[in-house]
Amino acid sequence: MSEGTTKQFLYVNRKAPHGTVYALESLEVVLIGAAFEQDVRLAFLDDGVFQLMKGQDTTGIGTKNFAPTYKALGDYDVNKIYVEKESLDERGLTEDDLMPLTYEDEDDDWAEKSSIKIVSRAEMADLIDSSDVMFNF
Amino acid sequence: MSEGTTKQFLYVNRKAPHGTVYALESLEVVLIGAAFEQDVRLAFLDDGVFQLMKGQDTTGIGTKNFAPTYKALGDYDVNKIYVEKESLDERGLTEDDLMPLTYEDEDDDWAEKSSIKIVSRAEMADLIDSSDVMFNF
Amino acid sequence: MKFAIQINEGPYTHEASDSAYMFTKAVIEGGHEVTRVFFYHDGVNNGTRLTTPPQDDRHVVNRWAELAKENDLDLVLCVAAAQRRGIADADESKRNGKDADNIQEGFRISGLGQLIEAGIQADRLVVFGD
Amino acid sequence: MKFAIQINEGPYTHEASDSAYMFTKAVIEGGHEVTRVFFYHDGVNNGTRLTTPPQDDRHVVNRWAELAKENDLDLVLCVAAAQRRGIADADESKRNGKDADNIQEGFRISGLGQLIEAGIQADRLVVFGD
Amino acid sequence: MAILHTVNKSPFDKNSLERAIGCAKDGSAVLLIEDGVYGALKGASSSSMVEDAMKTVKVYALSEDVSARGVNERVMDGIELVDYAGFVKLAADHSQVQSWL
Amino acid sequence: MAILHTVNKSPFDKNSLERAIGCAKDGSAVLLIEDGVYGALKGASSSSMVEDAMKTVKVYALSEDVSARGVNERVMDGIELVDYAGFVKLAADHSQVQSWL
Repeated sequence: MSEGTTKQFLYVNRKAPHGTVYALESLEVVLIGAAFEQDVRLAFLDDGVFQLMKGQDTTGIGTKNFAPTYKALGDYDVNKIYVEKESLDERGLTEDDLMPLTYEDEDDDWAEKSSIKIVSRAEMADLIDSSDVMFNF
Repeated sequence: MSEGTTKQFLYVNRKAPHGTVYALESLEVVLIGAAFEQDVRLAFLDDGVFQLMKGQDTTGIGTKNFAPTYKALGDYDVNKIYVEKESLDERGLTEDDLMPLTYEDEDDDWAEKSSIKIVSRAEMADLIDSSDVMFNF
Repeated sequence: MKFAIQINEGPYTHEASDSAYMFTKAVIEGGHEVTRVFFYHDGVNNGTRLTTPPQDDRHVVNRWAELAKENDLDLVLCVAAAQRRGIADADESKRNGKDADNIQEGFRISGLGQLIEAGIQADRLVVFGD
Repeated sequence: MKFAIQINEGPYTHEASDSAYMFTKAVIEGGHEVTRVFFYHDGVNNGTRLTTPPQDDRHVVNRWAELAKENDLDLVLCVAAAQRRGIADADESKRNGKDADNIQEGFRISGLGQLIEAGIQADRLVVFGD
Repeated sequence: MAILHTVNKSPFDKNSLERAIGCAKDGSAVLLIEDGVYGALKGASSSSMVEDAMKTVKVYALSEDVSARGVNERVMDGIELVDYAGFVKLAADHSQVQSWL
Repeated sequence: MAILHTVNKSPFDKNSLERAIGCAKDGSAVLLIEDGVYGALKGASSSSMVEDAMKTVKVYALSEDVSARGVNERVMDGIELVDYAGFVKLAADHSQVQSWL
């Protein structure tokens, strides 16, 4: 593939936040990567779905609370966020437990739309299969 | 507990060898610890049972093969080695798959005896419960 | 009561060093004694003075050093682990023919015997790691 | 074919750096190109020249540096990860007011953009870690 | 005095919680810390295992880690939240601490 | 071209192998490396999951890691051993490499 073309990027987020640094680092790469104008998709599966939980408050553990940053992803044109349903189910969670992540659709008179799409494990497999580069976190 | 007394040491080995350094480090601590004249017991459970597999050969991965060192434990008076049966079963292993580890019993005319005792999960729980210090690897 | 603390992971990747720090502080505030903090495996990476975390983040290394200074803690880096991971004091650096050292003041490098001794002397050995 | 390699773990604790080294060597021997080796998270700890492993053990850091020299590899340490973990070159050390640096010759420090660029330019990005 | 078992791994990722429970004798305690606090979730695939354990073992979760992860409202009934001072007290009140890393 | 999935964790310790298999579409490949090679064991609690997967997915194990762990004799039929050169070839012959860390 030549350098001028656009690649399908997939950020694969499988780790819980706070216990390890990977969730924070993934956000960092996504934000920096937004400048590279690739086709960016974010996948949250396994314990990665916990990254999007509402109401995270890291005051007690003394680390930076990066959860609000997810809400800024829409402003960076990162609005294809796939969350695996089986992973939510296993953890007793539903989409209502996750932070609402939205973007303004320029093709639809800047209507505010949800960036989150709940997908099945089979769709997650398709997503991985159709990506050019996977960044694993 | 005053410093003069003897403590029940338990080395809890739960990690597979080679993928991480913990198995090697545990051996190191056991050998150094032998000089401290405490009552030493080694527990192998979960993937820790793989540490005692026969026929390990690390030539291909370029690391030191420390498996033969387990056979020297008897010479350091480390001869209480407990391997959890449920962990072996889950992995399709039996005691025959493990290196024979032996010691010479000074109370029995230096007869060569096996250091390995296969124990149940319940006995493993008792072992942990009756220890004064657990070193976790 | 006497507590010994063992830390198996370096700063920032795992929560282990943060948890150990907060636990150690709570032990002291609870009126107990911390006989030793032993940094083992990747844990030795807590003892380098070359870290520069972002301004808005905690400084894991300095935080340990300050807690040690205020409470006269014994922060020990395992020597074998430190050698493999490039943590050296002036002596180690000289002995191994290196042109620099990187240990943070407040930490010292010593052998695994210090961990075993800690296990014997302390009433509780609490391990933090991955 | 162009390969980029990412390494998330430091030397000696996890097999990741060993596996990555052997894979990188095999890529080169297979007639392919290694466009970049990116050391991320604890992986930056592969780039310190202060390590002194036991005589009978492999020298993970030197092995990378030699492979890079022989094959003109681009070994990049993530700057943000390096700052948090105390890996510094002369420039970084000076900028952050440190009195020493510890980077091994053959490695360079740069930003996360280098990882993204590697992902774009390479045909395969292969990650080794915990 | 019985043992205090600490678990710092998510039960959906690793087997540490299952192992800690398997080795926790009647009357001992399990403290969930770091990513281990996800083991406190109700309505999850791990919940029935933890509920069963709670018949013979006391289960705690570290409040600082629970809050960090935003799961306060989802902690199952019967699990007691403790802060770091409580963690120290638990460690002191039990015979020894076994960390299931 | 399908994906090459690599797994470096023991299936008795973590869920990586299960996840890799769950996301491995028909015709793709799974390569077991490092502690992941324990997933190649026959007669283990993980064996039936791997056997099932092998109906639609090709499974490989890295010979250097298999030998290091002394499990050569216990690798189940149908799993092909490859060396590092083979690993590179698999990576080149598939569309991309997904590492289930």
